[in-house]
Amino acid sequence: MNIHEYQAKDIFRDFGLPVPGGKVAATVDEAVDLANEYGYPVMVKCQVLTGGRGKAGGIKFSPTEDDVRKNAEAILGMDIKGHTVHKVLITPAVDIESEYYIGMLIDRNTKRVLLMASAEGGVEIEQVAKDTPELIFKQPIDPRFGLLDHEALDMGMRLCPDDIKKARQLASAMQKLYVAFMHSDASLAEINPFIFTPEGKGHAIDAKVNLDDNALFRHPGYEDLRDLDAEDPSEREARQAELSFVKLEGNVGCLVNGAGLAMATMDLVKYYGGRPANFLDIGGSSKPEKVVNALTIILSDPEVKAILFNIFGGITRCDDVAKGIIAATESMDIHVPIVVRLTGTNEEEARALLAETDLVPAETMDEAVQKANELAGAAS
Amino acid sequence: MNIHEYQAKDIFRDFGLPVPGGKVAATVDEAVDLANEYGYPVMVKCQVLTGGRGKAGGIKFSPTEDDVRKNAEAILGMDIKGHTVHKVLITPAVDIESEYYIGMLIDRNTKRVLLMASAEGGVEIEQVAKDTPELIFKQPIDPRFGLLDHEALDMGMRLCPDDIKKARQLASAMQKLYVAFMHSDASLAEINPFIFTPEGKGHAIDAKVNLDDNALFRHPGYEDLRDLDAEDPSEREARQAELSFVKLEGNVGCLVNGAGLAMATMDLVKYYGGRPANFLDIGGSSKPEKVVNALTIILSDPEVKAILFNIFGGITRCDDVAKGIIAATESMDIHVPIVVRLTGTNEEEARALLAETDLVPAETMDEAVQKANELAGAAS
Amino acid sequence: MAIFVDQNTKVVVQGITGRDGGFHSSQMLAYGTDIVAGVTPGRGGQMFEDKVPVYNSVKQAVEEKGANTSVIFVPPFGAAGAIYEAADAGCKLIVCITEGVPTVDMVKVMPYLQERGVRLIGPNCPGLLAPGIAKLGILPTSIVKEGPVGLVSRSGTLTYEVVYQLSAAGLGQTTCLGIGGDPVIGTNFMDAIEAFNNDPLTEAFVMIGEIGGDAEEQAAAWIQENCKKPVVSFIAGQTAPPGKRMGHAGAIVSGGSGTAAEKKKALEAAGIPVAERPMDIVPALQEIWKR
Amino acid sequence: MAIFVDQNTKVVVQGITGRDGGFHSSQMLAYGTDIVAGVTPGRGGQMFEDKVPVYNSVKQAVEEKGANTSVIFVPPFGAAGAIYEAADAGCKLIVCITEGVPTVDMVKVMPYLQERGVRLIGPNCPGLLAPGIAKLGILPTSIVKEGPVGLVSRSGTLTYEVVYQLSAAGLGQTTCLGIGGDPVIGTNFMDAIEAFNNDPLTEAFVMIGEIGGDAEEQAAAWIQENCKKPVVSFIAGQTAPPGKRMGHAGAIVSGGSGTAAEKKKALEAAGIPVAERPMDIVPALQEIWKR
Repeated sequence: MNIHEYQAKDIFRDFGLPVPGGKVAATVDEAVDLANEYGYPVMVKCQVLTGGRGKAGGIKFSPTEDDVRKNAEAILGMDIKGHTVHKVLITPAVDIESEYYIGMLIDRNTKRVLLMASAEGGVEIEQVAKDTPELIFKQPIDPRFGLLDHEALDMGMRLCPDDIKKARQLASAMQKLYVAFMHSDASLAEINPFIFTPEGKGHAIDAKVNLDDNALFRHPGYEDLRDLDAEDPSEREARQAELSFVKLEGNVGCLVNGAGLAMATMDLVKYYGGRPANFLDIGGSSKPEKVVNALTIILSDPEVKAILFNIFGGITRCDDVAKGIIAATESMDIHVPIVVRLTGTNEEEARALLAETDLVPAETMDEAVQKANELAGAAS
Repeated sequence: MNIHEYQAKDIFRDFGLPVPGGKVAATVDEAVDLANEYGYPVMVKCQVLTGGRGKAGGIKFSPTEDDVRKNAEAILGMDIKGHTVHKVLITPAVDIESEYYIGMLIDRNTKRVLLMASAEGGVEIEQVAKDTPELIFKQPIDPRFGLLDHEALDMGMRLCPDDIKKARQLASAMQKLYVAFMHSDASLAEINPFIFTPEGKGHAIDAKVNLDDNALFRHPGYEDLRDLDAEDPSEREARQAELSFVKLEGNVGCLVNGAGLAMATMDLVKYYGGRPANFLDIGGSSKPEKVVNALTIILSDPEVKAILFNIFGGITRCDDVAKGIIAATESMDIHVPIVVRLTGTNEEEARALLAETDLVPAETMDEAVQKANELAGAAS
Repeated sequence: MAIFVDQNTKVVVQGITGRDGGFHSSQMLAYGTDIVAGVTPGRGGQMFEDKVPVYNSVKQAVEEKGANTSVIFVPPFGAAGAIYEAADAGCKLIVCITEGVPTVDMVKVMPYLQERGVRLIGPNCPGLLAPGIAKLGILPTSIVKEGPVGLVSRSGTLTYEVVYQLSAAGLGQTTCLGIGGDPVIGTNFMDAIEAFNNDPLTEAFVMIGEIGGDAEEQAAAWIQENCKKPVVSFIAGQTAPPGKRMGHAGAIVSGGSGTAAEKKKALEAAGIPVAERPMDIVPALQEIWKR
Repeated sequence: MAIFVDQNTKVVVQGITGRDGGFHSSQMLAYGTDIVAGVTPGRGGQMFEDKVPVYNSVKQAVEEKGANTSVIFVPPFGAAGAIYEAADAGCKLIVCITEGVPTVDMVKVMPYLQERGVRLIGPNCPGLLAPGIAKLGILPTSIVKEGPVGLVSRSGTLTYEVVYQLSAAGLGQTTCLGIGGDPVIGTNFMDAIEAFNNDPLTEAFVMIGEIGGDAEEQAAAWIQENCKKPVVSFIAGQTAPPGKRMGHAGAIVSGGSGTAAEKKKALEAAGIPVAERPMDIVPALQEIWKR
């Protein structure tokens, strides 16, 4: 789950990171009130779940009330890479003398949290990683001992070789970020930039946190951080129905059991010249109500012209799955053709059942995909 | 640092342990107000830093307002093993179906935190350890992984073999207690008893925590937990002067450098038939102001009839130490004899300096102790 | 012979009295897997299907029945705890089927396993099926066949699809292994490939990858350097949009890396054919294997 | 020969630019200890007394000067961190002089040291002095003398008192070791005694204990079982009241255990004479040693 800058900053504050004050406003008047409360200059920062906000004009230095009013007016409602700005963060502006990058993520290879830091702060770290990877320093963290003082200080001194006080502030921020990462079950946590003022005081002036969806159950409060407005309505509905769903720009709706098979099905739709409308993993069970939910979500997209079921019946028998699909489709009013491919235990019995319906049976994945593509193409 | 039950319970609550509500009262009226707020029955529990409070009559079940009034009146001001009761804890009384002991301490041998638990709760655990040690189960905790689920549950099931729900509550309490222990830098943390109500709900109804003095620097708030009234005034003064001091019931005041030598000096006073008035480690430096502080504390005890300096000058030269002692004693008005034994580098020069004063020099520790004992005996 | 299991594999199922644990334990037993015990705290003393004793702890299962392998079907919040317990009790192979385990839990448990020399498969995986020897997990037995091909995959049903085609083409398997789709998993491609390479009965193998991470790239480099057996591969997720988690927690293209195209390129550069479609896997294997 | 140190001991002093660290580094250098480097983060590039280079990290000191032993003089809040750093950099012996280190810090650091095969002495200890070889810590060199007696103690100045008497009686020392008075220490009596027992030059040794814990009892049992060399002992704190910390964090009689009387009893039961007074230690040793 991605969360907004202001929410990530709240988490960072809880773990003692030096984050300047700041609150969000949903209207221009609220923005002005907050700015007057903090005093000038302030920053007006769009809160959208995407990068490159500054380049898109979503972050503005605002030295006066008029500037706040003007900038908040411009930014609220702005579209940034398909994300509409509903809220702006008002935060005191600080003088910047130098900028650093501090980030942590799960490293699959070491199976540890990896600390990454660079003196190239304030720019897109992916670009730094591509152009000058030698400027990013890395330290895998042993979960048994945490980020040790000397490991953090070593990183701090790589970033600030000539200023031990700054190096210590960076080290301390890294250690706090690690504690925040572990306690919040993050999958990514970044401060970009961590800045020093001309007086040498460090601040985390931007914050990015991705939370591990698998761990939300133990952070009941985090569910409130989810920005429902930022989600595609169909993805939201799928999430609430506990379906793994991603919306795409195509016309062949896909219902598949298993994430790998679902991706392979999308790939095959494309291979045969079609356009998948979605990724959807319907999981192990094919109970009618689950199928109904999945179909409802897929059919809410008017672009969808054909539907493709690709189910590998492993332990669940195919005839049972067929019965579930038939029951579900019969309970709904569906105007697009549905291709069903069922392979595995009792697949012939399943096809016999499908033969008595309007559903289009297919024997193989390739056949099913080709049929669905054809039907979708014909309808478009 | 020992803290009161109610303070320990506050810490436990912060870490999610199931602790019934409760607040302290310093007067009978406050006690009654609190009881009325909680509803009856309540417990009235003396808050003193010693064990055996129940046996001494300091803990009373109070089913009515009259009982609270009567019991609070009796308990406030009561003397329990030399501790005066200044506060009582008012806490809702819960029905007890069964009682358990859960405790943690630093185990010197494994160099780990040791979890100890027993189904013999609600009684003095030292007695259980002595009479039926097989009824206390132990689990050293690997600090790299914490108290793992299966370790805690195994302990829970040893205590409650026939009730998995209770076993799980005990296990959860143990895991929370461990987190509390580590985060608060405890040296001892006990729940005795952890009880179950007839409905099967677990509660920590007593709490004991000792905090590591060495770690207080990182818990600034804990300094407020110190009960200044419960300390001997001279020990408090010594603590504030950063001297390691323990008051005893004797007449030979001892100023020694080093804890081991200080204990050995006390032992030797006793060996020669005297009575040491205190333990005092004056530490490495013998600056006059530190000596003045130490002397002031020792002389505040009217029982002290002679003072014994036993200093082994290792790296600090004895003549420097002698100068410090002379400067300190000359700046004060002291009416008891002072024996000074200085051994180590430049000890002869030191004795030459002492010879010009009223201070009584001694060459060996034995000689010094015998002289001090004699002088104290003559004065008594 | 197979990888990771053999005739001495004695299984304890953690969560045997749960719905999924019970169902799949029956299936494993039906395939002849030597399940010697089940574990559900508080259920000690019961019998599962009148033949498998249930204990309160893995320790008891190990002490009383000699279990050396655990298969875990417990809910996500208890999965890491179950892994610690199995490792502490002395199991040397642990297969964790549970989906939805927090990643931080896996980060923490990993050194515990390394210290004790324990192999973990999963979590969030279908487990392992060594035809004719044992099934540890949820792979359907109806589609497998004894034979010389090894198969390792990050996926579930896509694996079944490929196994089905292998068996249909007369190519039986030494071991079918689903390593799981989470970011942090106990056994990765490299471990499986090394084991297949060392297994005398495995003559060729198939590697089914997907977007996210760079385990396929690493495996490719290792294979090029060390492996003489024929290998073919498939990568799912060419059409996945960046930044979106495709079901599996680990299946995500992030910061432009972990794409299917990159993986395909690395595999082909290492001389490993990458099938365009699942149905191309078997022909591709037959072609390079000449069998 | 001595225990724990030898001619190859190359010392890095952590906190060399501090008041205590600087003072005692001078003393160690004056005794001929091979201090090859100092460490104070942010002070890298300086020289200590014009002869010892100061680095920003122990790693640099190890890499550039071959340090294999660290002596730590840093404030309590940084002491555990300094121990981790020294161990991580490859030091195999660490002497932590710092007083007042939180016990929980020591509990956490201990497995880190065990994993890396590092010996820690202390914290809150005077360290080690091997007459004629090296001084690692703060023991006064003026009182020691080369010879055949080993000495291990939980105390500081009481140790000096006994060393002074040994030297005065013509009994020189192989090694004088103060292990520290905290509850959790890296090297305890058993470790020291085993080392003295194995050291061919140590012919007899003295063990100075105090109230708290049961390290003396364990040592007594070990000596009775394994040690043929003459040993005498002394226990401080017979008059200490229960429940009060006597200066050292570890010197406390709690729950009726850890008393001087118990320790004395255990030692005597193991055939180890326990001196009544410090001045009785040397005569007691001379008596059983017949020398």
